[in-house]
Amino acid sequence: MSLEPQELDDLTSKIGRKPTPTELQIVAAEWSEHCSYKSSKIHLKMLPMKGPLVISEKGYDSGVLDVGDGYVITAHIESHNHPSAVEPYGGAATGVGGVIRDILSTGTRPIAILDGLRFGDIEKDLQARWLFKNAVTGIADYGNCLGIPTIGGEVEFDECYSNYALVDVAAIGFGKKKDLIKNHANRGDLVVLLGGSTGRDGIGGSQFASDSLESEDRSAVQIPDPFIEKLIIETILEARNQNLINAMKDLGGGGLSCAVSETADALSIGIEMDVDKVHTRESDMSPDEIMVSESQERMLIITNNEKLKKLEKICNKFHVKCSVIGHVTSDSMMHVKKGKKTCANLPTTVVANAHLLDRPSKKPSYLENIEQEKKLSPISNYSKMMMRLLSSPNIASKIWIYGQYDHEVGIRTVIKPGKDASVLRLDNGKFLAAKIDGNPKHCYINPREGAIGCFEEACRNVVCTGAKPIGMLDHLQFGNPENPEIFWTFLESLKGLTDFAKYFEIPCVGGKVSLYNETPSGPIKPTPLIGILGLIEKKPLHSQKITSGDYLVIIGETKNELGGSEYFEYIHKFVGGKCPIVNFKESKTNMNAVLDVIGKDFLKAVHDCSKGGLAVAVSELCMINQIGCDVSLEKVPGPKLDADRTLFSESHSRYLVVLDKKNLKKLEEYLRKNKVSYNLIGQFGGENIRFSSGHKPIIDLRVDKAQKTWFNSLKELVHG
Amino acid sequence: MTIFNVHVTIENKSGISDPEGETILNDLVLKGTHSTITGIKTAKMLKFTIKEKDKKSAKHKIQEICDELRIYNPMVSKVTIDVFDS
Amino acid sequence: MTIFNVHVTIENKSGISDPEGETILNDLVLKGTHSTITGIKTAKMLKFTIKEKDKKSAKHKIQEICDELRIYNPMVSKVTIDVFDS
Amino acid sequence: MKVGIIVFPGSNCDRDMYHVLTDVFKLKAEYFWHEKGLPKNIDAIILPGGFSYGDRLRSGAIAAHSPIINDVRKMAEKGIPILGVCNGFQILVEAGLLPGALLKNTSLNFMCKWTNLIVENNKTPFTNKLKLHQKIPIPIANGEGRYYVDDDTLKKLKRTNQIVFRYSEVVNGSTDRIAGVCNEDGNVVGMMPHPERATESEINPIDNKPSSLIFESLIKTIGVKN
Ligand SMILES: Nc1ncnc2c1ncn2[C@@H]1O[C@H](COP(=O)(O)OP(=O)(O)O)[C@@H](O)[C@H]1O
Ligand SMILES: [Mg+2]
Repeated sequence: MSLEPQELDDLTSKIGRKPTPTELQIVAAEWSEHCSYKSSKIHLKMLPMKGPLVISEKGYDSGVLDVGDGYVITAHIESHNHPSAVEPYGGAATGVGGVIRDILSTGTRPIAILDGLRFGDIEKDLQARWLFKNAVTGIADYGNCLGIPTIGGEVEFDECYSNYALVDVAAIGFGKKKDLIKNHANRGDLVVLLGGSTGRDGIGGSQFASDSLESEDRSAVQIPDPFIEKLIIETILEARNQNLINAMKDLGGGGLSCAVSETADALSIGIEMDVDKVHTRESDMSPDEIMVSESQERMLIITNNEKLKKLEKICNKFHVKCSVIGHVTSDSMMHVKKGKKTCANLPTTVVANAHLLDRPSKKPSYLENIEQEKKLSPISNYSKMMMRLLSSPNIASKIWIYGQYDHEVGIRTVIKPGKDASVLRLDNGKFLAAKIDGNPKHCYINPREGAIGCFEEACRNVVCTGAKPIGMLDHLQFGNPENPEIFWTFLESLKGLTDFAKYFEIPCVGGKVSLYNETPSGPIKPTPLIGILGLIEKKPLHSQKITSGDYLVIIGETKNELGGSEYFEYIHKFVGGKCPIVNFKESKTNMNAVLDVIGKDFLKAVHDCSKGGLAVAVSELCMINQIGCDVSLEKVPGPKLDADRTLFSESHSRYLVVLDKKNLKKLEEYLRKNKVSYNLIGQFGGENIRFSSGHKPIIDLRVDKAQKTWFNSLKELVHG
Repeated sequence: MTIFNVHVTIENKSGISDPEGETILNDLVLKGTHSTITGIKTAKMLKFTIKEKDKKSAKHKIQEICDELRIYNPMVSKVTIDVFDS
Repeated sequence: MTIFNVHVTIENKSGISDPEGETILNDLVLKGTHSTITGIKTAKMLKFTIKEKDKKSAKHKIQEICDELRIYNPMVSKVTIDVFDS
Repeated sequence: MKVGIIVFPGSNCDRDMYHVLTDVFKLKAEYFWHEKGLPKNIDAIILPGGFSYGDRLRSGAIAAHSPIINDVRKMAEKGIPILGVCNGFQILVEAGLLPGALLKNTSLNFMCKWTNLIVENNKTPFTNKLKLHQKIPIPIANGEGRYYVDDDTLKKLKRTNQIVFRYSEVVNGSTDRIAGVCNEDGNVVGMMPHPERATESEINPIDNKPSSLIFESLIKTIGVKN
């Protein structure tokens, strides 16, 4: 690990002397992109972070939202991309562990996990398949063992991730507002390191995450230990109940270096610590190694002499090791000793605040002609093509994934994965919906509109359950920020998200930036990922079984927006065209309309149109309910389009609504009055999914055959 | 062609922790009265039956399969391949 | 007292299916690339480090632990114990 | 009447079970940490699901050596109703309180899904309000849930009416589709599926009645008076 030459100069001038080797290691860890956000920090400020429900407290690693009646939820998102790309099982598993500790550090119990996954083309690429399979097992083994349900997520395969992997994990916590840890510390308080022992594994991890992936020689492998993590969770929550924790921080990237310096800086205190007091796995570790080791499953706690005994008692009960490694001072210095000898003594503000960069940006040249469409080769048999689309890894059912995750433990999961968002019940009688979404294919073609689209999609998904979006998490994943063209795509995405968040008054409650995501053949496509939390005051919309005769109504307009669609990319192998653009006003009108109508309690099901467009969304309703449907494409609202465009355009702000015939009047009355664009486009019944255009049949599929293909193809692909 | 038994042992590289071994040692073995045990490491074994012309080519073949099927990840684990007459 | 390494191999008794071994085998056989492989069985290994006066008592001690602490489930598995000088 | 819920390091369905016993069925319940002993005045014992000791070695294998298991054994001999769910079942099997073994699912994966049980023995303290061959929709969530017994034991289990639940379809490769068994006396029952995840209509999208009867059977057995 090392600092850039100008950073070394900067450090030297700030402390007025040559740094010691240990100091260099500490600062290099903390000033890495991963820990310091040096490329992104000045820009992230544009995101709206406040709102009537947001509770902000110094030193929190997760966002906190007040959900009423004295309860809060907490949320955070993290990624573990570089480690997962070389060791998918351990990388993904420790990714879960890391974000769970963020939730824990506010003093709330983690109650749900969501995962966002990206790999290369698993149809052709064995390496991608291996990464996918093992990352899913890693998440399953870790989350299942903790007894925290993984309630949903998303996954996408794209050649831009060949030989690479993005593994994002979001977590949600729940607790009483009065139990939140109010981070504070006084001189003389004790600094305690609790959890697994510190070893050589994961040394240099955060630096690793800030480099491009090239060399094979990585010591950054981390071995997951979900059993210790589970014990830590119970230990901490019991300690919280007994009010034994003054301040707390999880150890993540940068290990002790970051945890100690950031805690001290946030609380405006100093910390003096002794590396000899740290419980280590190997006896001969150097101070530098101890300070930057990223061994998992560790927490830093500030407590005091009185409380220590009780804390130790709890640790003993759970067989969790804890060591007093230092104490709080008032000099705002981070003083690291080995026995009597000083190894590092640095002002915490210097360590915790890297020099922030304002990197140059420039519109990428590839975008010049990206919207131009090529001539598509004609499709001779749409039904056959549709079957192929249903079996494509990006469209096929994700049951092979969420079926391996215990999504019910905790018995809160009222709406389970498999549809749009999942929903949890809360102790105050309300419900929380959550979903994460991304779409690098759209974001590649238009980084700004693509990012907004991910945001809207995640909102749509929670809205389909009857939830109002109350908070957003963003995870911004891009290539090398030193490349101005890449940095431009980062800024564009960020600006788009900011605009949408402000317009809809959805505060950003947490986020993460992951840069330097480069594969051997270049940067990944821009991959922002958006998580949305939605609150339901009364009750969620539980889909009812669709029966013969039920009506299908679409809300929202279908436009000529096929750029980055599955239809273009998977069927026509064409990357380009116009990416779907969210019209904010229309988006809001439709969202509010759907929420209002759900509240009236006469809908049977609501599903949004996303990947694969109208054709896939309708088919999903049919396949899940094992019933056919007749859809007339000419009735679909929007500009007049060719049948294939109406079928597969991925325009946003569209919802499919299913209802009993007798309720149509009520629905229409409401929608007309509120000037919502909608139409009755089909009726359920029979055994075939049929799309026709002016009585000309376009697609005709047997539901059972479609269902079998859609349901099993991912599993068959993975198991060969 | 002769039949050989090939044992492939997969274990974490040294320096990489083995939480399962530690739990078995601390929470099971040392809780009893078995203090002469000082360490436990877990490993996974695959026992192949293979028809090859000699031991060398059997071993070679198995190594190839382990790499190709990614039976282990060289980042974390090492393998030992032992060939026996059947 | 001497330090010994004792390897305990736990595997299914014959007659009890081993889906994992079968899956790996099918991956190979179905793909038709490695037809010289005729069987794969998986096993789990625990490598004990033990201080005992000689090999015999090391083996004896480990056998005792395996039985008493049910390191293996005799209903489905069998163990093989091999002692090595460390 | 008090139900003891035994908590091992890594148990993770203990709180769910507590909620269902107390909030849904209005029973008194108390947690017991595995290193402690059990008091005499316990009327029933439940070993909840989870990953005791991280499922290391084999699921349930290490927890089966916990000190509290000695007390559980004594209670079992006294005829006190004991239910092991999922990991609790695995522990009871490893402790020798129930016959058989639980092996890795044939899919080799963890499986979380809803399935149907068929009641095969409605004479146990946990099934006496169910009808013979009644169907119960219920979720499973396990990686090592494949119940195994050899042919002789299977014959014996059938003869002594120790098979309590079967899956209605092949789920994970269990011998004879067995999902739950009891000891010879019938007071110790183990099952892989999670009844506590299926008793509330909010959570159970299908039909909440049948699995509630598992708890109502217990109430019938031990009485409700507090
Ligand atoms: N990686 C994953 N982990 C868990 N659940 C997933 C994952 N990917 C998809 N799912 C689940 O599958 C369902 C469909 O997901 P997705 O196709 O992303 O839906 P949508 O198009 O509505 O965003 C959702 O319930 C989602 O939570
Ligand atoms: Mg959706």
